[in-house]
Amino acid sequence: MANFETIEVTTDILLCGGGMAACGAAVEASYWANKNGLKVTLVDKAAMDRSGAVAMGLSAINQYVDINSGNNTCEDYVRYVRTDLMGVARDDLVYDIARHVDSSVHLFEKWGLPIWLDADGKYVHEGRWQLMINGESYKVIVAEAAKNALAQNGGEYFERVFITYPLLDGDRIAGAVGFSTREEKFYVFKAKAVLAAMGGAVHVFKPRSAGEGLGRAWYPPWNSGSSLYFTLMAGAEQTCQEVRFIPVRFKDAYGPVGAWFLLFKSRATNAMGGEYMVERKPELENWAPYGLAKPIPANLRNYLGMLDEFEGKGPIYMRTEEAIQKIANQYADDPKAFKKKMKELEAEAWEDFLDMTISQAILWAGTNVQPEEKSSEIAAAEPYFIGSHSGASGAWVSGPKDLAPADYFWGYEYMSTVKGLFCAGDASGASSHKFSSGSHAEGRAAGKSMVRFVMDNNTLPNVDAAQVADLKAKTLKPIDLFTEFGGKSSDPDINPEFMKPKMFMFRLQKIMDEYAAGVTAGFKTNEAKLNRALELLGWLKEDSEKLAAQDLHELMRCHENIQRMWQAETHVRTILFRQETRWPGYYFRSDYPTMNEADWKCFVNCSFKGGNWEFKKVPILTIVD
Amino acid sequence: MANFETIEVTTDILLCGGGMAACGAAVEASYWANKNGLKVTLVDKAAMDRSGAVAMGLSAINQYVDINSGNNTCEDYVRYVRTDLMGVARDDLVYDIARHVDSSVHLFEKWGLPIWLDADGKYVHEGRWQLMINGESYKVIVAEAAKNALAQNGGEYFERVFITYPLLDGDRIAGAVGFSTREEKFYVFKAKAVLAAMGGAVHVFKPRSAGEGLGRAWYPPWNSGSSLYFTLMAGAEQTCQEVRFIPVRFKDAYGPVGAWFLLFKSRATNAMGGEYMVERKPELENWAPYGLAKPIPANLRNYLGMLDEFEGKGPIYMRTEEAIQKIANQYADDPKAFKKKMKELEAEAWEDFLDMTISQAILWAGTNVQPEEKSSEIAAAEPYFIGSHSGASGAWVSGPKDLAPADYFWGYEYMSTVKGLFCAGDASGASSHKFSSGSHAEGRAAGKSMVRFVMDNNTLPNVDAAQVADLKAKTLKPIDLFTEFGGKSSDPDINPEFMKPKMFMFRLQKIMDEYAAGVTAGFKTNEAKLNRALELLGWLKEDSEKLAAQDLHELMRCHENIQRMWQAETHVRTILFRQETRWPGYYFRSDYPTMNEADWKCFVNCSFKGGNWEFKKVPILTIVD
Amino acid sequence: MPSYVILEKCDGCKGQDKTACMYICPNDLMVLDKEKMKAWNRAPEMCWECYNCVKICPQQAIDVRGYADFVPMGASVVPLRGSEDIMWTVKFRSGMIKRFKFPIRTTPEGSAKPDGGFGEVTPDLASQCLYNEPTALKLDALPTVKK
Amino acid sequence: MPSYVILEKCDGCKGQDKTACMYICPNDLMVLDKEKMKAWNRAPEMCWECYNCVKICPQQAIDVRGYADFVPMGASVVPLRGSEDIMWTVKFRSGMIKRFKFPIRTTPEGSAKPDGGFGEVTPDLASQCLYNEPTALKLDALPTVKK
Ligand SMILES: Cc1cc2c(cc1C)N(S(=O)(=O)O)[C@@H]1C(=O)NC(=O)N=C1N2C[C@H](O)[C@H](O)[C@H](O)COP(=O)(O)OP(=O)(O)OC[C@H]1O[C@@H](n2cnc3c(N)ncnc32)[C@H](O)[C@@H]1O
Ligand SMILES: Cc1cc2c(cc1C)N(S(=O)(=O)O)[C@@H]1C(=O)NC(=O)N=C1N2C[C@H](O)[C@H](O)[C@H](O)COP(=O)(O)OP(=O)(O)OC[C@H]1O[C@@H](n2cnc3c(N)ncnc32)[C@H](O)[C@@H]1O
Ligand SMILES: Nc1ncnc2c1ncn2[C@@H]1O[C@H](COP(=O)(O)O)[C@@H](O)[C@H]1O
Ligand SMILES: Nc1ncnc2c1ncn2[C@@H]1O[C@H](COP(=O)(O)O)[C@@H](O)[C@H]1O
Ligand SMILES: Nc1ncnc2c1ncn2[C@@H]1O[C@H](COP(=O)(O)O)[C@@H](O)[C@H]1O
Ligand code: SF4
Ligand code: SF4
Ligand code: SF4
Ligand code: SF4
Ligand code: NA
Repeated sequence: MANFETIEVTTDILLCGGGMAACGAAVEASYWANKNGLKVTLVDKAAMDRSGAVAMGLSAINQYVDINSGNNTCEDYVRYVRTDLMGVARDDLVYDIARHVDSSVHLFEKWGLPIWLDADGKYVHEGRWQLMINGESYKVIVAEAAKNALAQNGGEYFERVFITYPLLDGDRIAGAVGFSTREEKFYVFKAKAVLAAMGGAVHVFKPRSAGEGLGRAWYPPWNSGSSLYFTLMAGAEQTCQEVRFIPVRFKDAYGPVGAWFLLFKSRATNAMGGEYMVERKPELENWAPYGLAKPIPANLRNYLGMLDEFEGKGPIYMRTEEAIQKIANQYADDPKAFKKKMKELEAEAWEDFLDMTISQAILWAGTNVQPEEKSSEIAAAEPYFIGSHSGASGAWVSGPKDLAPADYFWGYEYMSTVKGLFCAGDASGASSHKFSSGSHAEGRAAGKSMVRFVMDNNTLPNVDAAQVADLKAKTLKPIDLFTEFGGKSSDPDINPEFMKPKMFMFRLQKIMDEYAAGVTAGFKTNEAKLNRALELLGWLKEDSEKLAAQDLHELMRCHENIQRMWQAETHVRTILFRQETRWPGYYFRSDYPTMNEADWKCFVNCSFKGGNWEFKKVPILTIVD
Repeated sequence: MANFETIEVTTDILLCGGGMAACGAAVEASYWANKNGLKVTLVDKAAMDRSGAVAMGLSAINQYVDINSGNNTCEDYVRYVRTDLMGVARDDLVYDIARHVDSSVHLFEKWGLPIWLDADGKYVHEGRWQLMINGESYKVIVAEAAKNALAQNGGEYFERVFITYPLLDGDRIAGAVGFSTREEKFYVFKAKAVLAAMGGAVHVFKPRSAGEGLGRAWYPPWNSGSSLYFTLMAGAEQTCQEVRFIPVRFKDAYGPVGAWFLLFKSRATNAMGGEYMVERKPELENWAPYGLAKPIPANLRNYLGMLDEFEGKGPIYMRTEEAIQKIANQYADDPKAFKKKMKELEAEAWEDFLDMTISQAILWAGTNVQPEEKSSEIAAAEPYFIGSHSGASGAWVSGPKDLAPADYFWGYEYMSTVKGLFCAGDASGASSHKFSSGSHAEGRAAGKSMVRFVMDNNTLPNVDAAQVADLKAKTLKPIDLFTEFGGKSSDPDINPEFMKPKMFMFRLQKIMDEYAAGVTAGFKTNEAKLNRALELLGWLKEDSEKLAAQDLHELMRCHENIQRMWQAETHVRTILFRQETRWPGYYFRSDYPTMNEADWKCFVNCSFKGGNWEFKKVPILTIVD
Repeated sequence: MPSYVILEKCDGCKGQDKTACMYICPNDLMVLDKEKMKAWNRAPEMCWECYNCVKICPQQAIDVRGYADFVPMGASVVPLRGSEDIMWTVKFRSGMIKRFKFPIRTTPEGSAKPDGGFGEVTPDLASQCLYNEPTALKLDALPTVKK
Repeated sequence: MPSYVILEKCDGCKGQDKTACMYICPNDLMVLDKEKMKAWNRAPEMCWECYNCVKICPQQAIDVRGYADFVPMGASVVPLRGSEDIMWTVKFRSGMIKRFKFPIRTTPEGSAKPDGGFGEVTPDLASQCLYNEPTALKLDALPTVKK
């Protein structure tokens, strides 16, 4: 076996991930840890300054409830989210995040994040729940506060350490293992409580660009389903693993549309000039009551546009020129004010991309597009797993004591069904629309809850040396395989004895694309296709034992793709179990093309234990009407 | 400029390409050249033994009219082809090839090709027009006869010389230029008559596999549209450039289906067990009279299956197990005979792939498929340009004196609208279903016609030195660009000053896939999409000036992709011009979803001259009723 | 596409163990070629064009050439990131140039106080309030529902 | 996938200028690394798995590993091509082995006579018959239509 030094780190609280949720957890947990003599340790595969989904920056904060203004309540937010998810959401979790999110936003502002202010010094709203920001350094700022909090605690953070497997002590979490992508070191983290906050998953489905543009998925290529894999392997129950997210975005470079639809109030029209949101309105009645709500759920907005695409009425254009002219025309009488407004709108339009999707700015420049003059195409992306956004996949976690129905409460909010294993952000399920700010808030709440758990369970779990040795061997196996067989073939990537991670990923993506309702399949699937996907994934899983790595970077790629594969299988099994089409626009079960409130208005939960999958329906219990 | 030696070769007859058609031409032209003191020269980008579409071998001869048996006439074949192409075909050309094809097949047999014989020593027919062969060495044998013929003539053949541009003397062809992919040599071929027989085009559209499986298109990755590019640049009129071919094949590895459908009489059924050819029969009435003919045109067979796919009823299975059992069951009473028949059928099934699509055999083995036990999926491939098969794209050529309507005759059969430039195989249009044997026969007929032309025009055209210098510079420019700028960037493939051919190809394929009715677009397009395609292709064409090559191999890749790009533009402009859906199953114009016999039962011809495209409708004149 | 290193400008971060670009790339793509003392992007097809390497490079030695498979050539988008602002220079394919300047933060680097200055408000581990709530919420009390 | 060279077996065609695999590949993929004296496939993703390099290699040093993006591992399909027959050994993922043998040609290599032995039948350049027709057609006359 490859000769990697083993580094043991013992801590009280282990935060896996360094994104929005983990940074929130670091801030809150460090405070309570200080008070209680505990140590907090954070592990990130990248550099916290620029890790996770917010690495590039963001141009909006998508969850701000603004309770203080009196305009909105947590109840309003719960109703919004539940409807947006076609009735399937955890009121208690959504409510809890909603009641904490405003303080995260206020913290961001204090830490230095420029939030747009209007003439009265009030936040500029993009939409009812969204705030405009100058967010280039959003993640830098949030990470800075987290690092400062850890420093105050005397805690540690490890960057460039990739978490591979959970450590367990019976039914309790005991830590995590991983390896450094910089030095030949294997890490063993022993802890009393562990937070999984390693984001969602991308590149499970085949992206729309196949060449060097492969990396230009909407969701960043570096989040590979670590949260799902880690919690699933620990035995944690999962929920809503069928609820992928398909964002409609500016075509090819995936620039955000929120500012255009909400702030600039742009229309989207098809090749014939028709407006699918108007022309196809009657279709929404088939999805009542959700289809009749305002705002129309994200998947149904997608769906109406897809119907145009299926009929060959695409492209669909974001009418940027029309929207900008309409706003500027309010100043039509004053040429100077008009010109100034136009300049302002132009800068806002470009900033929206430059803050978070610079590629889209390059694409505009490369095709000589000035948004005030020319429309741009929008299109549905491939599916992603991002439970913090408009998807819902993640672990099934306890709600807070004061909010959760009894069946949703087992002692510590955000704790999964595994003792001591907490989840936040994309890692926890059925609490969509938390976005960057809500994920941070949820992380904070989980951080406090973890300390509460540790104070009640203040013993270091037992870690079996054989378990560690086994996980070390599993972690390093790809290096060993390459060392053993690499010299046989003229090509380091082509060898009958092993598979390299890149081609493994292509194989996975093709299976999902074609059989599990990806782009090429028009987002459609059925029982026969799903069963074929499982057959193909079964072979892929066997072949994953033959993943090989030439260096530390490739070793990471191997493990990332194992995680993606499990995310894929979990997803396929869940959409197979749910015999219904509930989220048209995200996916269609052609064999069950309609919504079935009688049988399927429920969560689908699953777990993988002792080599067996278990699926069940779980009732939806509401706390807000 | 790169310092390539210029090699001048003067000949009477120049054959560009070394595939089925060129090999036929070599055999026939050499004979007449010998008699008349002329020299024949053949140029192939690869090794003739294994070049072109037949490089791997074939398991069937798809055109054998079998006139001698009295069962079929040339008239029968004309009716079959014309109907299969939804009424759009050149009777005179199809007839001419049909009357020569049997002699090509008889030659193949004499040369050593094993054609299956039945107990009576008669050819085994796969279908009415198709013969079963042991075709592993088909191309080796055909090339051997061609080389022997050239040797008898004292002619030459050049392998590993890639033809880039035609040489012209006013409105007459004067030769061709190209370069060696083995040595730094630029070739100038001067000739009195030139045959373009450089095959069809693949990788114009995005293939279904994006990783290393990219090369596994149905059509071989080495035919890049050289015929279209060469003849278009020479000013030759093109026809049927909208008539792409989409083969339905065994999924992923593209194994042939002909033997299964015709010889084994297999059914194809969908995920629900339904048979689209039966269930969707009424749809065929919308495409009468063609839809009501037997056999049902290839595009309509595709179409019915696609309707299942669009509705989410896929996968579609070739019921191999059922078909084999059905045949073997005729021997059910005799266990020994049954076993023998099963073994025989098994070997036939595997040979069908091993002779021509070995990948499909690997896929069967890799998924533990034994065809006598388990069905395999079939699926529509991406579009290709192969006028010799069930597509029809190619140059507009003169018919033979005794068959051609006056408007289709200008002196020499298979001569394009450019004096002295002949075309055969995939290079000539509107004469589909010639396949390997018919392409060879057409090459032979063209070979004779060329000698006739040279005897009537026995002067060496004038070749302007400036034209040659300019073409040399254009040919070598990619090398120069890399030499000048390659050192600036850390990555030989990423540089703001140039584009490498591989990414250029991805860009082209994405445009075609999404806007010109490729796989992702469900084979649908409309005017807005086609115009967007033209806008994007326009920029691509400008950027083609910046293609860069690191070595001779990449230089070839650069030129291949320039050719693909022009094939793409020609196709897009032609489907834009034809405001109709005539070949559903090949492509759909969503804005003109029906067939329009009144306005569009005609050829669409085009040419590119002096920087301008010209499009016109050309009447279909029949010679057989 | 993806980022590439302008060989002339890169000094390998003067041979430090950890170059700035290697330090920052969220996808672990940037590597230092120690023989040439130049950095390079080892897997451009996994690059998100997040520009973090571009923004951090002290030599401005990294540029991005828009993904070849859908961006026509000739455009460039170049940032210059200071401690308060970022300035973008956008060059169109047509040659047209636009410049934009946006604020990036309102406080000095490093100064973020974990409690945001709201202080320790609810030092009770059992409470549903987080430690600087409800003050940080700008509310008097944490909302809840009557069950 | 695509073809790869088994390093142990390849002898670089003994350093000849033109190796067998380079000579035959229709897509110009095989290249000889002259330092290592081993051949390699320079662009596996452009390989058609046509097996021509495999069949021609005198050392049986080339194998094909089914395209990774859709073929599960473990299978192999290995040809042995003689002058009259080809023998295929198909190994399934399951380990099962099947062998098939098929004829490839009925005549000695090199012997193909251009006229197929039908002779010079119609030596008239103006005729629509090709030079060995109508005999080679096994007909008395070339078919035509009455216009
Ligand atoms: C991808 C994306 C996301 C958004 C947006 C655009 C785009 C293009 N937009 S809009 O355009 O849609 O509008 C947003 C916007 O403007 N406003 C907003 O509030 N949120 C948006 N999001 C959503 C938020 O970004 C998202 O909700 C939160 O970031 C979720 O937070 P969290 O759950 O913590 O995930 P993370 O990605 O931030 O962090 C993950 C961390 O895990 C690390 N990691 C992962 N695997 C690991 C492993 N194996 N070992 C160790 N570490 C390991 C990562 O490095 C990272 O630190
Ligand atoms: C791709 C393919 C094709 C077929 C099939 C399966 C598959 C997978 N099947 S079934 O499964 O569908 O059934 C067939 C079958 O079983 N039976 C049959 O008769 N025909 C089949 N075809 C059709 C025939 O192959 C086809 O009709 C003929 O080959 C056409 O002949 P021709 O037009 O000569 O093309 P070519 O590909 O053979 O030769 C092209 C030559 O040009 C060279 N070349 C190309 N560019 C050049 C350049 N720039 N410079 C110099 N040389 C340059 C090539 O090297 C080659 O020599
Ligand atoms: N057309 C719309 N109607 C309502 N909400 C929208 C619309 N488009 C975007 N949003 C919301 O705006 C935010 C940002 O949008 P996006 O850029 O699509 O992620 C998210 O909260 C979306 O749910
Ligand atoms: N179902 C079918 N009906 C009629 N002809 C077919 C059918 N399938 C294949 N063919 C013909 O059989 C030959 C080989 O088929 P393919 O393998 O599809 O190229 C071609 O001539 C096809 O047109
Ligand atoms: N400094 C570098 N810059 C760009 N590409 C490189 C560099 N070093 C290696 N590569 C590429 O990375 C691949 C593997 O290289 P190596 O690790 O040197 O075998 C090859 O395709 C090289 O072209
Ligand atoms: S940060 Fe800049 S100077 Fe430093 S190694 Fe990277 S590219 Fe070179
Ligand atoms: S642009 Fe971003 S993803 Fe690409 S190399 Fe630079 S830091 Fe890495
Ligand atoms: S033909 Fe075989 S032995 Fe010769 S160079 Fe190629 S792989 Fe090596
Ligand atoms: S299998 Fe065919 S295409 Fe692939 S390298 Fe060998 S000869 Fe070339
Ligand atoms: Na912004």
